[in-house]
Amino acid sequence: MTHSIQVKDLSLSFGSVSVLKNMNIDVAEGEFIVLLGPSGCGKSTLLNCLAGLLDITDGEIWIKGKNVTWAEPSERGIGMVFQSYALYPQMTVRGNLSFGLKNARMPKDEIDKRIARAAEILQIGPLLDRKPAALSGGQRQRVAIGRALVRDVDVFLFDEPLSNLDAKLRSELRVEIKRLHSRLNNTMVYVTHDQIEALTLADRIAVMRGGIIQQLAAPQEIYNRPSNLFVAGFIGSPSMNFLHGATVEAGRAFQFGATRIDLAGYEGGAVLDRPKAILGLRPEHLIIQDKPEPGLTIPAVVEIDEPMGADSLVWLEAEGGLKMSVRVPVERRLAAGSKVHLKVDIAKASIFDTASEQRV
Amino acid sequence: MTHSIQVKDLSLSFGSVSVLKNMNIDVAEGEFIVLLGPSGCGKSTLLNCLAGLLDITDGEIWIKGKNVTWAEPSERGIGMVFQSYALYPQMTVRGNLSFGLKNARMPKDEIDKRIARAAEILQIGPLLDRKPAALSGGQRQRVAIGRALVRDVDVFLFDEPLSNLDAKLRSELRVEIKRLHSRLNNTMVYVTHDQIEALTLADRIAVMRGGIIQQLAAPQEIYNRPSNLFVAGFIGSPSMNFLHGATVEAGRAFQFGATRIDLAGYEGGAVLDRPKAILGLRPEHLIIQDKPEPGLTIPAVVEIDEPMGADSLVWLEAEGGLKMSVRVPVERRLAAGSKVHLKVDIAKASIFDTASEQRV
Amino acid sequence: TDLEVTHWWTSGGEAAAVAELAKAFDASGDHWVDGAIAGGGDTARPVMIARISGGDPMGATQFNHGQQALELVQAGLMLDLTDVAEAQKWRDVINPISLLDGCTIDGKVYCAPMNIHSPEWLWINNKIYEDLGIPVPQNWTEFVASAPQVEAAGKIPLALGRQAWQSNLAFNAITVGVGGLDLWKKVNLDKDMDAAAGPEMLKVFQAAAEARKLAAKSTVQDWNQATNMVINGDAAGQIMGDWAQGEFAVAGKVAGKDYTCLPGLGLNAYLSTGGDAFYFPKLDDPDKEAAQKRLAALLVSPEVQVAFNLKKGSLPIRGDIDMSSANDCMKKGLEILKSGNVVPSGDQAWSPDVQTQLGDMQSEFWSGEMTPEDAQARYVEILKSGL
Amino acid sequence: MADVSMASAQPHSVQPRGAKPRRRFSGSNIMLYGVLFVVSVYYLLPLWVMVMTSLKGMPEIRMGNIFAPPVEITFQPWVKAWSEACTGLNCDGLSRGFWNSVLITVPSVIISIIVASVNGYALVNWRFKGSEVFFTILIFGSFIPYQIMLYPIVILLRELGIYGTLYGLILVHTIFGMPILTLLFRNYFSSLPEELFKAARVDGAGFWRIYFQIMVPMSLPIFVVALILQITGIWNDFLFGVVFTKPEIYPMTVQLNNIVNSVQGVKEYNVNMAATLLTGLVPLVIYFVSGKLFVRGIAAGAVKG
Amino acid sequence: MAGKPVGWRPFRNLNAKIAAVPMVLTTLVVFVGGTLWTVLYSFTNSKLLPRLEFVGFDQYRRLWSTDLWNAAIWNLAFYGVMSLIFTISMGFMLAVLLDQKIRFEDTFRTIMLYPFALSFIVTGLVWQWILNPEMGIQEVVRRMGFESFTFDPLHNPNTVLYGLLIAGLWQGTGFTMCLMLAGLRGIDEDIWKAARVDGIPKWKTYLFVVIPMMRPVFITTLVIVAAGIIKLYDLVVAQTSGGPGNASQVPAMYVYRYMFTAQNLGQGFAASTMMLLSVLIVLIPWAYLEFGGKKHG
Ligand SMILES: Nc1ncnc2c1ncn2[C@@H]1O[C@H](COP(=O)(O)OP(=O)(O)OP(=O)(O)O)[C@@H](O)[C@H]1O
Ligand SMILES: Nc1ncnc2c1ncn2[C@@H]1O[C@H](COP(=O)(O)OP(=O)(O)OP(=O)(O)O)[C@@H](O)[C@H]1O
Ligand SMILES: [Mg+2]
Ligand SMILES: [Mg+2]
Repeated sequence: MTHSIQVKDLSLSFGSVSVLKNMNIDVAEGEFIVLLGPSGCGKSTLLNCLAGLLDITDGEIWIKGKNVTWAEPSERGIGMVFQSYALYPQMTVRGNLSFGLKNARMPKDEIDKRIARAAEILQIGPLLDRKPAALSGGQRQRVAIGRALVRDVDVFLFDEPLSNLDAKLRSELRVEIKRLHSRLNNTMVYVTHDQIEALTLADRIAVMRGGIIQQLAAPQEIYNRPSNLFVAGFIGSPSMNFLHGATVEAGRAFQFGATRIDLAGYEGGAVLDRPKAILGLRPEHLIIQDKPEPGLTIPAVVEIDEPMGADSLVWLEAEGGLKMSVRVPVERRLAAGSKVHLKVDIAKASIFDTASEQRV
Repeated sequence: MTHSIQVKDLSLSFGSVSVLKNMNIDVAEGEFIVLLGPSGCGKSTLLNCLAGLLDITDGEIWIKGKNVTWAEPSERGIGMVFQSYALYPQMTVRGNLSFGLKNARMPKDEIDKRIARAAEILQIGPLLDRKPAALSGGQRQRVAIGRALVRDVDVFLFDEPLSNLDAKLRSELRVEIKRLHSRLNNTMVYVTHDQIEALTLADRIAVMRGGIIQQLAAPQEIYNRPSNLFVAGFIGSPSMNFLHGATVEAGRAFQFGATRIDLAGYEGGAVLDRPKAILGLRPEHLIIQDKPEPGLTIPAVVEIDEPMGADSLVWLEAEGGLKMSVRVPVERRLAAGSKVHLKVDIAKASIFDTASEQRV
Repeated sequence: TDLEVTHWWTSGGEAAAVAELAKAFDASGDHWVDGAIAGGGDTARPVMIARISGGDPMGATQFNHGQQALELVQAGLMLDLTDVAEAQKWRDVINPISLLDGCTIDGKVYCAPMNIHSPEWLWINNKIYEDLGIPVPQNWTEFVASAPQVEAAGKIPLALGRQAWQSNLAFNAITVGVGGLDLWKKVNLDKDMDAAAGPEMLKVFQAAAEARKLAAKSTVQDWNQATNMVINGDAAGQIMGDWAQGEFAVAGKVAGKDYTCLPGLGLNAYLSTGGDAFYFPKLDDPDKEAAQKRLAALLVSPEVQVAFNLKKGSLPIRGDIDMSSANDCMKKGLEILKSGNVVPSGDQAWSPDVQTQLGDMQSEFWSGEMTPEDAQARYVEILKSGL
Repeated sequence: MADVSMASAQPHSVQPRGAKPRRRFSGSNIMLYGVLFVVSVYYLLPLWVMVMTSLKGMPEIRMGNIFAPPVEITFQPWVKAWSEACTGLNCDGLSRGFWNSVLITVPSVIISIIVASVNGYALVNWRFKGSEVFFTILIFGSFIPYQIMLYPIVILLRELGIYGTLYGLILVHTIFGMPILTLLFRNYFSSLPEELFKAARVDGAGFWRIYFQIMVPMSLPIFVVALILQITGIWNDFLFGVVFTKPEIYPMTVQLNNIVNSVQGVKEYNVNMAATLLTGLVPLVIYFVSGKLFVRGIAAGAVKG
Repeated sequence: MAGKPVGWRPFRNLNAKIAAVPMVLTTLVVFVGGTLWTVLYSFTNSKLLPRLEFVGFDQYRRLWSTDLWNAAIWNLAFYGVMSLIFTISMGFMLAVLLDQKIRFEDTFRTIMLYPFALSFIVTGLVWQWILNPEMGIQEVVRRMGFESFTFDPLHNPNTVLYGLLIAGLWQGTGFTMCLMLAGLRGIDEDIWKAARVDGIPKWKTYLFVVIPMMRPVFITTLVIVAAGIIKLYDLVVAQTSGGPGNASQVPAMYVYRYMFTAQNLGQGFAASTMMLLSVLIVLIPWAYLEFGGKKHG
């Protein structure tokens, strides 16, 4: 595996505010990395550092085996797609695509060839002589990608390229980007705060928080084995249900109020006895049933159910007023106030240490 | 059932542009109606007409049995919550809540009582002396609701109250609004273009397009029996799969390229033979299997699969280059290029006439 | 050679007089580039000084001689005209000689005096008095006495332009007229502050306060607008310098018949003489320098003096020329000059700083309600600051 | 209104239906337009006076009131103001000043706008250490009364050897136009999406290329505002025009002052008014023509949270 | 250039630095240099030409004991306060009027804005004529039969400042109105709707909701207007020349007068330094509000 991007000990501060803290990331050739995190966690900042649009405070950035820490953006072999697309409004699509090439004094026929190729890949041939104002959101997005494409770069950087679009278009373009990636096989770094995008697109997801990478792993790994409480809570909608309790019996059971849940079959490290621990259960890993099974179910009362088309979300209240959500098929309607029992699939659960917030 | 809101033959034009066309809606007391539709279809316009913020061109509006067509907004017994919340920025929360009441010369202790009640319902007691700038998005939203609440109105109007928030907060507040509704039991009219909101909140959804109501029905009805092609395509994410073909054999089968699908069990009207018809299949109503079953399956090739946490979306290409999507459990991984067969659940399918676009 | 000449002579009579200068200069093959700046000396001088000290000097420029250009000379920015003065024997022809002394610094001559301003004149419209059927006043006292009747006829007794220097001028005229020459000399030449604070001076202030009442309804700004009020018969009289005569002349009025002029306000036939002079900034160009000297010589020459002063209505700086064509008023002035009843003007006695402060104070006095006592106290204070 | 219809006591009460009836001449409307009319009179009065007076002959001015329209229209005052009025010996009216003003205004406007826009651009997109400090000082500079700077500028120009030349005046206008223009451009450029700038940098465009090819084409409104402000400002300037020039290059305002203040005999109000109008004509025309763009640009550049 | 970053790299973005040279030079040489120069020489007894003969605070002592200066300061203070109050309130009210979805908005706006295109010289002259009792408003009203009508603000020391105000407002309110209008248009439509639903009358909405929301616009306007007031000069020169007496003298005139007419540069510099000080008094709180609190993007 060759490294496409290496970030070594990268730090960045704005004045006294430290925004990125000692980051290390290796991105393999052709990999699709998604940077995911809440607003203000430094995703765009990191991307801008990679692009050379921000001067870093410390560390090194290598792209394709070259140290580009101090290189100009245009010399790094990267292309960038922005949230607002940042198309030059006064130029036609062709002008937008050729602007960078002309700057590099590329011969005219080579420019034409590249534009033709990009137009073909992105199917924007008929739009070449329009101005951005005359394009739809999706078309603009394609032109923005095209601008990176014609420059024949090794690395594509995307900064929330879909977040300005409505839900429908977003899901369509998501698929298109995925297709493009499988076709071009470029390295892509993609910033988003939409977890569906992250989960569907990424080879690996880097979950960030406060300028620090919390977990960098494949989507399913992150979804199923979040390395800490933050990642667990951040990924998944609705959020994972967190039960605050303790692990007892030398780590063989989880005690939550009057309920005790067997931990046999838990996939993780040594659980041990912890006076304060958190059991995390995703809504789709709970099954609603009428009968209790000791050590396997949690009693709860139905509050509201939310049908969402394909499935339905049931909100319940468990012991101690804890709100929990469970995903059920849409056909299953539950009356508010009915008493039920939630069966836990312990193999898909996560246990966190309350103090360190790390998964055990 | 008493009528809370009646809209009779309502039309509205801006100059020569007709935005709302001859609308008729009856809303029952305590009902939660969601207006759903693409941008620019007239949702906000309709809401503003109900609120008295726009003068209608023709028709009548009745609220609580009174003709309020010409009444001032403040006299209609409505409260409104805006997308941007429109809180008065320089007043404290208490000031925001009491401004309208003071203006109506309500006695001081009555004002205090109402604010206390609203604060209790919305749990904003500790925020009463803060200014809006010092509140989080969710808190602002509650204050905006509170402003309607203290006025003790019969009808709440919401104009995309959640669309400025991030996904996480949105889903939390959605549940809160639902709880509020079940507690207050007011009539609510809620504008959104987010179908999840519509599906989860509404007692009935009015799907609008170009100033005309396409379908006004309960969410499951709209989801499962969309009255026309537009509603079918608009609701559901990813979109319903549409197969363009013909109904044959006196309406007993659907012919799509070389594939023929049995229509036995279809829930709808008389299918008849139509040379041009469309079969609509939701992604979760298809099952991927290896073996064909004549009359029941559609052959297809896997293109991409998108794991989305709880489940996975598989994109396939069927006969004639038709892109289709199928929802599968996330554990099921399918290699790109593998040939599969999609089993149709015809009881949950919809057939549309190509010309009229109506469901048959 | 082109020479740019800046000055603030823009009223009708003045402009006609300047035309004479230009004509004479152009006749010698040079070219007079006129750089008139309207709005009076207070507006024009800053521009001139800024240009000279800014390194873009004009060929020649008007100043009131005295201390206005002193520092420019001291800074070596002005051309030394001593050779011209000697060649033309200025010391012999210029009368009164104090005019040339005003141009002389450390024994060198730096300016060419142009004319004599004698500010202390009272100008009276005869027709008003004829209409009223009373004799035309022959001095300030009579003028004041007749004022109530003038007022009763709906006329303004005394026209006064509302600019600081005009108030100052009126006050000085009253000083010489009412207070007398000795008082004037004591205060302004000997700088005797006791005299300035004394009872005689107070009388002057009281007289000025009286004059203030007469001028209360006069609201014009420019001096020539005030003169016009007299010419048109809106006002009975005006205290103004000899240059006012140019306006009467332009309006076609005849001295003695249509209007009366009373030097020294008719009380003391003395004139304080200041005047205009031309200074020549140093230009690093021998051609221009030669032209500057030609102009300097020309300005003092008898022909030009006659032509210029007849048009402007001011008095010439040399006593050896024929002014027979001068009118009544000018002749009065010439006589006083001949008799030697002259004193140098305030421009020569006090620095511009003091002059400005006096002007500010006077304009406040003339338009406000300041008592003569207060005014005198302020007056003394200002003079002291200039000692 | 609704109540009226509810109370069916009224014989021909109709159900409210359709558009709410509006009276065309409601009390508030009469108030509104009344106030606007009065205000307009206040604003238009001086213009009316100027135009009317400039079209009258002197006798009529002496007789009539300044607000009355002329009985007999004469364009003589305009002719005189333009080409005959005298200052000292120069009797070519405003015409000379007009061309001087053009000569002064055109280069001054162009240069000051170029300098200020490049500055604003550098301040927004190419921040360097201390740039904010300089900017703050510059803003302070815009509030310094000109009189304070007058003498130092005289010295500066003298040392540069351009005192009394057109260059000197252009420099002065550029310097004093810089603060407010830079502020305008800075605010405007910072309202443009920063991503565009970043995109251009990724595309390999340098400082000047981004400025000319990306920024300038997108900044028409603010250039219009700057243009209007500078043209009127420089055209109307009196102080610098009189202090830093000489008679050959006196701008029109100085010429106007000379004409108005060179009273020869009676004040010729008609000529003065004509001269005043002529002097104000250029900025007035510019405002009337591009006022709308100006307002829009102000909204984009000046009023920013 | 590889490896660890070095803090200061003078040649990075060289073009940007070159482009900033005019600004840096202007600020350093003209604004900072010129100001320091003026302050320095205010401690000398320079007369016609600047001379470094220091006299300590003499010039300031004399300045503050001069009636004219004190009068000028008071005149300016009075004019300034009135002008601020009226420019801003009138500007706002006009903007509100224009914001009522009226017909001919463009026309009215142009009418209000055009005086801004005219110089103070022109403004001063025109209003001098209109207010002139012999031919202006007074005369016209008298001719209509009100013989005893008196309206002669410019020649009465007690009213002359109002005369200036009439002209100053005429020239400046249009621009203020534009700024205010831009501010009004920037206010969220929904706020208006919310107030209507709350049943708040329009005037109350303006007073209690809109005006507080427009604080930044008011501050910007305040600073622009205040800066203009301190510079007030041309208008006075053209309209009253500081008269009658010294009733409409302003500091800028004092500075000009003493620097050039009185040939007492030291005094003029001292006066201008005091003006600068007053500018700082206006500006520093503003700069603190603008730049101190939040960082500008
Ligand atoms: N120029 C700057 N000066 C100071 N702080 C900055 C600057 N740019 C960004 N920051 C801060 O750095 C942090 C990270 O910002 P960044 O834009 O990278 O967040 P983000 O993760 O992209 O958020 P979002 O999802 O909202 O785009 C934020 O707290 C922001 O306030
Ligand atoms: N004041 C107006 N004048 C003219 N046309 C208007 C006006 N307000 C709205 N429209 C038009 O009316 C149509 C409906 O607008 P409306 O705001 O109701 O849409 P919407 O459904 O709320 O859309 P969105 O989801 O974007 O809020 C749009 O086409 C819009 O352009
Ligand atoms: Mg970001
Ligand atoms: Mg809307």
